Amino acid sequence: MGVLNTISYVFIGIGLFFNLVGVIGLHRFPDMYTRLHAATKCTTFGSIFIITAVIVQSAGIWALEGAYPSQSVMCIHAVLALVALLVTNATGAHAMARAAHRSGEKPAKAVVDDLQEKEND
Amino acid sequence: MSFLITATVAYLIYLVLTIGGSAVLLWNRAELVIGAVCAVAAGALLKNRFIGKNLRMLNPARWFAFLVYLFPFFFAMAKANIDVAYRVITGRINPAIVKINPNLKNDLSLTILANSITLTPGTLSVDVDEKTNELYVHWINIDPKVLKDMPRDYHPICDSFPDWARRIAE
Amino acid sequence: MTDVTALIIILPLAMIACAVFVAICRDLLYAVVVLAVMSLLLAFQFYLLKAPDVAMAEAGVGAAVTTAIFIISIRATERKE
Amino acid sequence: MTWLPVIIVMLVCIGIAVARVFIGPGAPTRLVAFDTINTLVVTSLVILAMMFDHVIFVDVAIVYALLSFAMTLYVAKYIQGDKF
Repeated sequence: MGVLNTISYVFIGIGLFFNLVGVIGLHRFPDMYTRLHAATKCTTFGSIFIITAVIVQSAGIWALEGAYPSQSVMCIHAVLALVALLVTNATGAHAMARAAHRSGEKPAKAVVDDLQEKEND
Repeated sequence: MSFLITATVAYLIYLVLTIGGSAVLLWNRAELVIGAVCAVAAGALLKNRFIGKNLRMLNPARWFAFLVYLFPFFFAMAKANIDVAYRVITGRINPAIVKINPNLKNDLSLTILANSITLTPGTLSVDVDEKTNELYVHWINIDPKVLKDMPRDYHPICDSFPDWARRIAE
Repeated sequence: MTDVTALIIILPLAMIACAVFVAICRDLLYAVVVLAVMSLLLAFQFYLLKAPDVAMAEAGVGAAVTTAIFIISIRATERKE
Repeated sequence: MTWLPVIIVMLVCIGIAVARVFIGPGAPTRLVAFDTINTLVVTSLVILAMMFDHVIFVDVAIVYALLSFAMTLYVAKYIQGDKF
């Protein structure tokens, strides 16, 4: 169990760091698109590591003690929750960005904006 | 045929969700029967929505390519996240929205590419032109070399992801 | 499991702040978004009190159905109060 | 293995994001902050399921991850000005 606990602690440390960075980036960046970068990407990456730590713990208990159905079910359902989180986050970020651009929100400090040029034509 | 595929996929998802319901076997009998009824109902209702005309995703080589694709994808994702964390801490940003043309013809491959771009290197797919299959990408730190010619080079944004998407879904 | 008692005390404070914001906000779209946050924290509170079935019902009703009905009605009427 | 400090740090993250929901200018920023809160809460639910050692709690996380997505899409389509 010692090795598994160490792996879990390392994963949890990485995940909490990225979650904190994502939430702080929500306050540091100037406009909506860059906030979307920080929030969506960093929290998704942190959530991957934290849920992986849960999977490692439950799979370790399942493998070591054996014949313990609740931990096996928890392992499989945590994987499903991770897959649902990844798919919905990517699609939701795309939908939010498109809605913001069509409602007329300009990207701050932008060097070039091809989509605006296309809409002006 | 499309009814059969939809019902099978729905039944597989149901089986994964209800695993371990019984202590003796993996599933007990009532769950199997109810799942079969629900899967037939879902297949009858959604057979025209779930799958299109072509059946090329039934090829297991494409699924194997998708599993192999996860590894370079995860490395690019880790690199991008460290980069974004660096930009959050220092505050150095240089954003832009650029248009790229990845030469994909299929809806599924374009979806895979757009989701990959959203989850990786400081880039975020904002909009798609449905006639020409061009993507509009918001980039947090633009490379000045890309700005020279008008059909933008997509290699700095997404390395070889269009090739992988073409291999998986076309 | 007495450790989570502090969380059970802290979470309602955030919910009260959300409710006050919903009451005084003049723009109804912002009020709907903050109301969704409040129902999300309420589901989390049910979860901490170990009632997962109630939390599941609250998540379904509070996050999906209520917001959809409010957005459709805002669309049919005015956005500003 | 103790999970309580992890939950406390996650709640601090949720509190910072709730502050952005209150002060953020415009509807899209609030929507982004709300989506961040969704992700953090789903992660917290999985951690709490491991902490309480009840399997049914993970199902709430799956249901929530799929339902909050519907709410995000509704508000996004309203901001965009589409018919639905």
